[in-house]
Amino acid sequence: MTFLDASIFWASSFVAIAATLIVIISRNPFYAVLYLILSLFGVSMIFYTLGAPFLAALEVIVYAGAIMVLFLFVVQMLSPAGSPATMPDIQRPSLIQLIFPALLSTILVIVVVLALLRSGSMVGTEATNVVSARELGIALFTHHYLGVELASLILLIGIVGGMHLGRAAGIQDETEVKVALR
Amino acid sequence: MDTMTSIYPSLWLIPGLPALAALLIFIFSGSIRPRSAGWIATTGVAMSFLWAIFSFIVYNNATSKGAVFFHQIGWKWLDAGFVQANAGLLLDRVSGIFALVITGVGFLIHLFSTSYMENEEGQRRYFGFLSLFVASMLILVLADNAFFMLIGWEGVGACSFALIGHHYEKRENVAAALKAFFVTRFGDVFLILGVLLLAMIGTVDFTRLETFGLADLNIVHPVFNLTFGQLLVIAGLLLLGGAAGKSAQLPLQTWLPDAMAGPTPVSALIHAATMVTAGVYLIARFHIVFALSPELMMVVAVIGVLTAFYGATCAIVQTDIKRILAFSTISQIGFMMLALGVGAFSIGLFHFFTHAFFKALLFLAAGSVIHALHGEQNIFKMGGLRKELPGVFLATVAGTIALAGIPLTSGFFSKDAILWSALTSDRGNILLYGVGLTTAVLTAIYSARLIYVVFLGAPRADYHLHAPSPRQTWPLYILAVFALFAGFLNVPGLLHWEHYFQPHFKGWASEPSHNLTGEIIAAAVSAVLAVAGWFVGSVLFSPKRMVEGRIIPEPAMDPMAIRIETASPYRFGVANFLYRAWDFDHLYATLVTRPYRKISKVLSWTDEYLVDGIYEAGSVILQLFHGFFVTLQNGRVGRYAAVMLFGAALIALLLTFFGSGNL
Amino acid sequence: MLMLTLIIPLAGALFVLLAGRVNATGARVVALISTVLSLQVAYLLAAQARFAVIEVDNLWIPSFGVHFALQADWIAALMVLLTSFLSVFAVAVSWREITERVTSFHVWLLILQLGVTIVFLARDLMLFYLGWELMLIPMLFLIGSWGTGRKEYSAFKFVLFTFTGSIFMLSSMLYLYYRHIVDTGVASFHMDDLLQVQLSQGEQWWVFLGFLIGFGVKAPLLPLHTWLIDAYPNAPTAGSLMLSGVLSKTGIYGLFRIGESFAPVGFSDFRPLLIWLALAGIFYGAWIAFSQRDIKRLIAYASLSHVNFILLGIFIASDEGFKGAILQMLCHGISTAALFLIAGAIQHRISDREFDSLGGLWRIAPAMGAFFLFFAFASLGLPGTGNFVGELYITAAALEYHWVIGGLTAVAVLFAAFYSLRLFTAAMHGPEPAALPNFPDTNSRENLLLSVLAIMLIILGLFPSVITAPINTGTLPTGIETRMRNLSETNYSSNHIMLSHHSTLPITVADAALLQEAEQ
Amino acid sequence: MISWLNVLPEAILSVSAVVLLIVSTLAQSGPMRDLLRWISIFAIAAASAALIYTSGKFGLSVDGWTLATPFTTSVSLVLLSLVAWAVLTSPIPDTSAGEWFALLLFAALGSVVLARVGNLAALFLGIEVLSLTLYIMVGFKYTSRLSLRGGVMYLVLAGVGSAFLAYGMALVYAVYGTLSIAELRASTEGVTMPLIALFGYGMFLVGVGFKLAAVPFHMWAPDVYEAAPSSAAGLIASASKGAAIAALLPFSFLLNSHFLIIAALCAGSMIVGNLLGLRETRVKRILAYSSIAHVGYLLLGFLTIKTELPASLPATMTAEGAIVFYIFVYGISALGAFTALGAMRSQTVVSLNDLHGLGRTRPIPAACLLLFVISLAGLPLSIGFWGKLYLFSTAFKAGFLKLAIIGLIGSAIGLFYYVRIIVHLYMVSPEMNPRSETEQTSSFQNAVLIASAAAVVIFSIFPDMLYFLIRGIY
Amino acid sequence: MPFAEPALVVATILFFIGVTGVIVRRNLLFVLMSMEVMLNAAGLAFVAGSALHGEPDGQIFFLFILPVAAAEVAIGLALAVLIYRKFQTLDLWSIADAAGE
Repeated sequence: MTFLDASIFWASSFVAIAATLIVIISRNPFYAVLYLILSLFGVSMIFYTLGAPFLAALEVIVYAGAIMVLFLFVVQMLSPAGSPATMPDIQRPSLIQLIFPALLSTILVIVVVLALLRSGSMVGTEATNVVSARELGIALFTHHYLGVELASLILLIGIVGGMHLGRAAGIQDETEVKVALR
Repeated sequence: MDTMTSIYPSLWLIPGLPALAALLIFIFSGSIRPRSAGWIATTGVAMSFLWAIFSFIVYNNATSKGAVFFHQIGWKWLDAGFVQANAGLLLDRVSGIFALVITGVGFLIHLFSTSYMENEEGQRRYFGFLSLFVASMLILVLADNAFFMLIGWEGVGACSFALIGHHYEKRENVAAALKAFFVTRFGDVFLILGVLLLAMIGTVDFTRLETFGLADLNIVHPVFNLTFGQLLVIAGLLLLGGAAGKSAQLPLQTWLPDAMAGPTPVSALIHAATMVTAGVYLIARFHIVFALSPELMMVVAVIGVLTAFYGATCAIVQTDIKRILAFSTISQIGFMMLALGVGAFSIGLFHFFTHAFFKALLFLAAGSVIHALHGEQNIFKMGGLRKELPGVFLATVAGTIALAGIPLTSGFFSKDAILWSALTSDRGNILLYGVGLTTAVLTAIYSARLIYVVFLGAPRADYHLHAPSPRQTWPLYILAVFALFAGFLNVPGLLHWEHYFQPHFKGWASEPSHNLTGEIIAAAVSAVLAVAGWFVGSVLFSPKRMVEGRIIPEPAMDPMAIRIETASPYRFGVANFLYRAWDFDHLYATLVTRPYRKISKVLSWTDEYLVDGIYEAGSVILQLFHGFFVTLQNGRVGRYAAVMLFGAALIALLLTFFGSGNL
Repeated sequence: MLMLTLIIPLAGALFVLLAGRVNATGARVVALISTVLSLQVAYLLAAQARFAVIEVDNLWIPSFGVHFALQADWIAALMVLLTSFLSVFAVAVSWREITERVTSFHVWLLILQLGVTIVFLARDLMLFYLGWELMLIPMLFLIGSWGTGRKEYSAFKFVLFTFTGSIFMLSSMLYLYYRHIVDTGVASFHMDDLLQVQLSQGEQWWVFLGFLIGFGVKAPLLPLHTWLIDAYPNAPTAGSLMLSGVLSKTGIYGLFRIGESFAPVGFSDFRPLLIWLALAGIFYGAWIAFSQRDIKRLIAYASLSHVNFILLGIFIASDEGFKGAILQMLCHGISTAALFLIAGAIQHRISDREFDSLGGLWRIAPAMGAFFLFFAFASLGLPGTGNFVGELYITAAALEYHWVIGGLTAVAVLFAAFYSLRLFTAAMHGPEPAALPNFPDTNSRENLLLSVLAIMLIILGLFPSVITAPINTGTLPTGIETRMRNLSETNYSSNHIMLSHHSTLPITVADAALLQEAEQ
Repeated sequence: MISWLNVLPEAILSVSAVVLLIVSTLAQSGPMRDLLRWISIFAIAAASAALIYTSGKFGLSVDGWTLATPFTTSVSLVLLSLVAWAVLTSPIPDTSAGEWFALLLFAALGSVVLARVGNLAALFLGIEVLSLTLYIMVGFKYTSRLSLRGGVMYLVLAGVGSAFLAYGMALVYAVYGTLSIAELRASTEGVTMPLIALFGYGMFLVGVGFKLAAVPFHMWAPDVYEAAPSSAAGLIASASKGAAIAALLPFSFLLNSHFLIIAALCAGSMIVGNLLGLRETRVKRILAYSSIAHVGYLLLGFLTIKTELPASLPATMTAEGAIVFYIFVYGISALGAFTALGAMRSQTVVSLNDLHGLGRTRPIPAACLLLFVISLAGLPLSIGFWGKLYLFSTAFKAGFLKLAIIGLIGSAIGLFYYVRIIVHLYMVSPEMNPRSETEQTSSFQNAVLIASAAAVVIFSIFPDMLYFLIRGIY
Repeated sequence: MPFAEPALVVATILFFIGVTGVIVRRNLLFVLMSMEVMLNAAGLAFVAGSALHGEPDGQIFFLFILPVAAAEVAIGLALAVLIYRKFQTLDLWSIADAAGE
């Protein structure tokens, strides 16, 4: 445990939390996506400090690189006249709306913190090893291949869904389309 | 056990024949002519009469061989716990006399009705119920136990209801029918309780009633915690309640005057000769129960004499011919009760016997008059009918003098005997005698009033007379003969009525004194008073006075305009009070009828809104909850997620505070 | 025989469905044949059950301990007889009244009959409950589809009340089941098994309360009766007839066959309260009936009053009380059925049943008037009809139980007279209505039906022992059994104290004749 | 490679889904489209055969991902049969038929994975397979605004639910360091759970509760059910719910630590679910509320799992048995009700008034709906009665009297809205119906409806037969 | 690793920020983003758990969360596009209040 490690951890944690907070209160979807990407970077750094460098990479590549880009596309697509800041119906959540969920969330967070404090160290000796990509790969394809299979199917389902719903996206006049499904 | 009885006439035929007639009429009412109904009914009753005579003769022959009664058990009827009863018939002296009168008078009235009802509507219904009534009445008197008797007892009530309401198009007739049924039914509640009580502590089998006399009155009953003697008094009072209801005794007499709404022959048969004397029969039947306690007997006597007085006072001021007779009936049954109450059971029955004839006669005669006058019942609209209806007039005179107790008529013999017993029997006293005698005088007065106002003097209205047919007059003559001469049945040495009943009532009857001189003096007193009463009546209501319009008591309005529902037709308060029959109706309306209606309405409301309201309120509460939960469902994702978060927080808090402990 | 009582309605329902494809009359005829057949079977069953208890017992659902156990003792057989008897009438009265969806009407009717029959015969609690719930849906349809007035509301109310009640009943049953498993480790719903369960007093209270609510709703016991006031009047005639004639009996039957059997202590602890409740019900129903202005509502309240009479008998359940109650169950079934039949006939003719639009009908409908009068009298307990005997027995039992209760019971009889005759006079007496539509008298079918009912009542009134004599205490709850024996015995013994039966009696004519012959 | 055989059912289902997608490109229209239905049925049948073949032979397989005990096999079979039923009765959409049937097969796959779950990851992935499938199915009718709205609502909320699930699992994993349910069970035995694990399981229950639509995680149900096509709604109510409760079954050790929570969910569902339906006027929403209530009954059964029963009782009387039975009974009734409703009214919003007189104009689907509703209400002569009775008697056997009575009272309240459906269906004349036109159903669909309605009645007379069919076919 | 437990707390905070976002945001895009945050936070918690025990299962679980998140977003965004087309808005409140059909 070095100071560097600690400072990286705490700094990235702060970044992640702060960026996420901004995401949920921001008005501009464009900025929100960017802040979310920032938050994901923060989480990625935490992964790194937790000894999961492979996941840290994946986080950036898949989350930030793929999913968030998808978001950006859609934001772009749906923004009138290409300017997302002017989307009329996006409002910042008011304080009154925030109070109830924030209160409950705070309670829950406090419960978790208390629980962690009370239980002390959960594991006698904390492991210090870094799980490498190789280890991960071996575990994945020896013990968890069914999971891989299912995960791939989930993506397939996503594709099927996208395909079906996307079919409608290209059609302007819906009265021509008869989706006779009861 | 009764294989032997088959050699004796079957008693079942006596009620069976009229019942059969009624059944035929009802079943074929759609296909027979109205007139045939009358003949079927009359034939049924006539045959029943003949069979009753035959049975009675056979029975009397058997009594000479030592038998006490004639008992035929049909089948085991009731069988549960202490409620044990056969369906069986019993012919003895009491039921024999009753059966004879019922069938005999019944036959005459049926005959009369065939003419009286000739052009009326609903003849089949009329005769059906009339026959059914006779059958029920016969079961009432012939039943061998009190439970079976109840069939007849209620049966006659039901027929009475149907017949009073025969002309149901008028609401007041219906009201009268209902009143009659309800009041008697009120009495029946007591009767049923009394019978049940007796059955519980002893027996209500008429052949075994004597065993009451053998019981120890001081034993304490385990269920009621009262002594046997006390229980008997209670049972007797309950029976008396039933008897008072049926026999229109105080305080349940109010229904009888109203019951005159029925056709007149019905009044003659049911409300004069037979049904209303059922109470007399009941007490005579249960004489042992009554005789076992002097207090009970005194109650019977007092009620009887008071009712007699009450009826006579009311009769004096009535203007409706049938109401006069109705009050007279109340009064006369009061005399019978007086006789029973002083222990002169056989005399009571004797008065029933004579009364049946002369009162039936009077009613039928009144019916003839009403029939002839096309339904007019106000006596002040009559007058001078002697010339128009001579036969009816003569018959009525015979009836009224018997009613008034003019010497040597049947009424004289029976009433005098009652008064004598009231004076001299162990249970009698001078007070009873005095009131009885006063009543006798009043009786003579209103009897005379009836004759003078209705038949003598000049006609007071235009008549379009409708001459009675022979079928109407002959029954009158036959009854008149009995009314005049039936009294000789109780002349010592000739056919001694009291002696005949001696084996039945045995020592339970209280013998009046047999002091011959005293008897003669008393007879003379009553004879003189009866004649005097008649004289007073003839003076007060002489045709001359009537012509001058000086009617006593003095009316406050045109006498011809007096109607039944008129509240105060006279100048004098007392007269009005009497006219309104001592205001009993008003009293009961205030005390019973109106509150009952009110309670019923209030409860109805309560049920609809309060009791059901509880459930409705429950459903409203559920709906409120429903409303609360549904308002949460507004279709907004944020709200739904918030509820989820709330649930999660709840789970977290529960876990934090309760840990893994099970509650 | 037992199975036939169930198979015939079921098969009948199927055949009605088939026949309904042809035409409506076909459905009616098949339904009639089916009910008449089941009446015949029920008669044969009763004839056998009179002498011996008939039983069928098969394990039905082993995983659950449910037995297909039927038992017909005399009382059960009587109730089945009443059910099938009234079912015939239900079909017959609907002959002209029901013109829409005739097939389904009769199918529901037969299913209803099936359910009721199961209830009366079941010797297994779950089978009983099954039959109990089986009555719900048919009745829902009968009222809701073919009823009048606020029919859907009434149907709803009926179903919800009954079902809610039966929830409590089911809780009690399941509790018994649970206790039986705890005690013996064997799962069974068979009543004979569950009767072995020994419950503490507290448990019995709760169990009995559950049963009481379940059965009390159906009977109905005060204050669970409010559904009745809507359901009876608004049901079609056949529905009212089955509701009042049969379904209310299932509640009463369950109360003593199940409620008392399984929680005798609970029953006896609640008994004084229940007796007062029943008495209150008698008065309550009778008093309210008096001020009703709707024929069927009046009959409904009257029925409430009468049913509480029966309940009183059941609660007291001495020899007289129990016999009276059984007898009254039959007679009330018949007389109320007849009254509903007449009310239905009137309603069918003038589409109205308010007093205001009635009156003076006797003249134009003499036969109907005569029957109406007879059944009004029967309903007030006129001697000669079975109702009298039933009420007399119950009054006797009440008197024996306590003189106050006996006195009040006797007074209640009076109020029956008030509303019964008011009902009759309001409809039949009075001036003829000025503008009356065509009002035909009862036709020959109705005459036949009413005559049969009247004759039945008279037979029951004159020969009540036909019903009461074979009542065999062997199959009844022990509580009733002992009470029937004990109270009767105290009575007879008290009788012996008071009077000696063998004292010198007057001799009868027959005796005299014998004596004379002996002398000669 | 014995352990490979163990995933044969899953493999068959996924491979056939892919095959179906390929075939569908060739069979876009015409009679070939019926082929898709039969391929699906064939796939499900083959998967069932594989399930039966593998049942109990290999024990834990694939490192604890699936658990092929006889019990899980029977649960899987029940769920597969429900999906098969949906496949049989589902109308074939004009476009995207291949996708539709592929999605149904994916739903079957998810159900089987959940029924045989042996591992937290399998649980998560199974639920996700099922959920993603259902999002698409709910939003399948993309021309309908309501459908899209429901789809997106389900997507968001189910995402939140899955996140809760994953988060809870993560906390549990953080405590115990294992994903295997068996190991988790072993590690809780006789040990007090640390609060963080309690909390983790609590969040896990939130996720499962969401899938079950247990109160207070039920909010989505009415909107989604209403938006979804009938078959999809039926699947959400039956297979998805059944799979979720089946996935919960291995976690019976939670009854030691989370009894109160589960009991609260159970009682809340039974009461609130029934209360919600009380005055609802839209039929599909009524069925949704009813499904909430039924989750309560199922949870009541779940609560009793740990109870020791006397050894002399037949093995069939276990709580697990009651639950499986009920999954089938409720599933078939709910599916049937939705399908019968869809057969009469195809529009998205069906109000009670739209049902007026259908009992007369469409007697066959109406009668089927009647029977299914009776079964849902738990009235006799329907298997619903026995299902409910199994559950409640189990609760009584376990001594949970209060909960059982709450449930019974709840079902009494619930009767109100079931009866309302019946009343509107049968007791109002057709003239009162605001819509005169009705749908036409294929005779095939009718036949399936009639057959299953008949099964509802026939099995109610022989409930044990059904029970042994479910539990003892292999 | 020493940061495992703090990382759990961070994951928790992120998770509940995500929940709050889902609750308070009215725009579908933001709601979807919040959902991503939640899933991501769950993944973080798994990785923290994995670090705590030094074994790969948790990380593998994160690998499973990834495609799930991707698939959800894919379908979610597809729906978003359709909804925008239908309702001319992504405001979930307006969508909820809009008349059906």
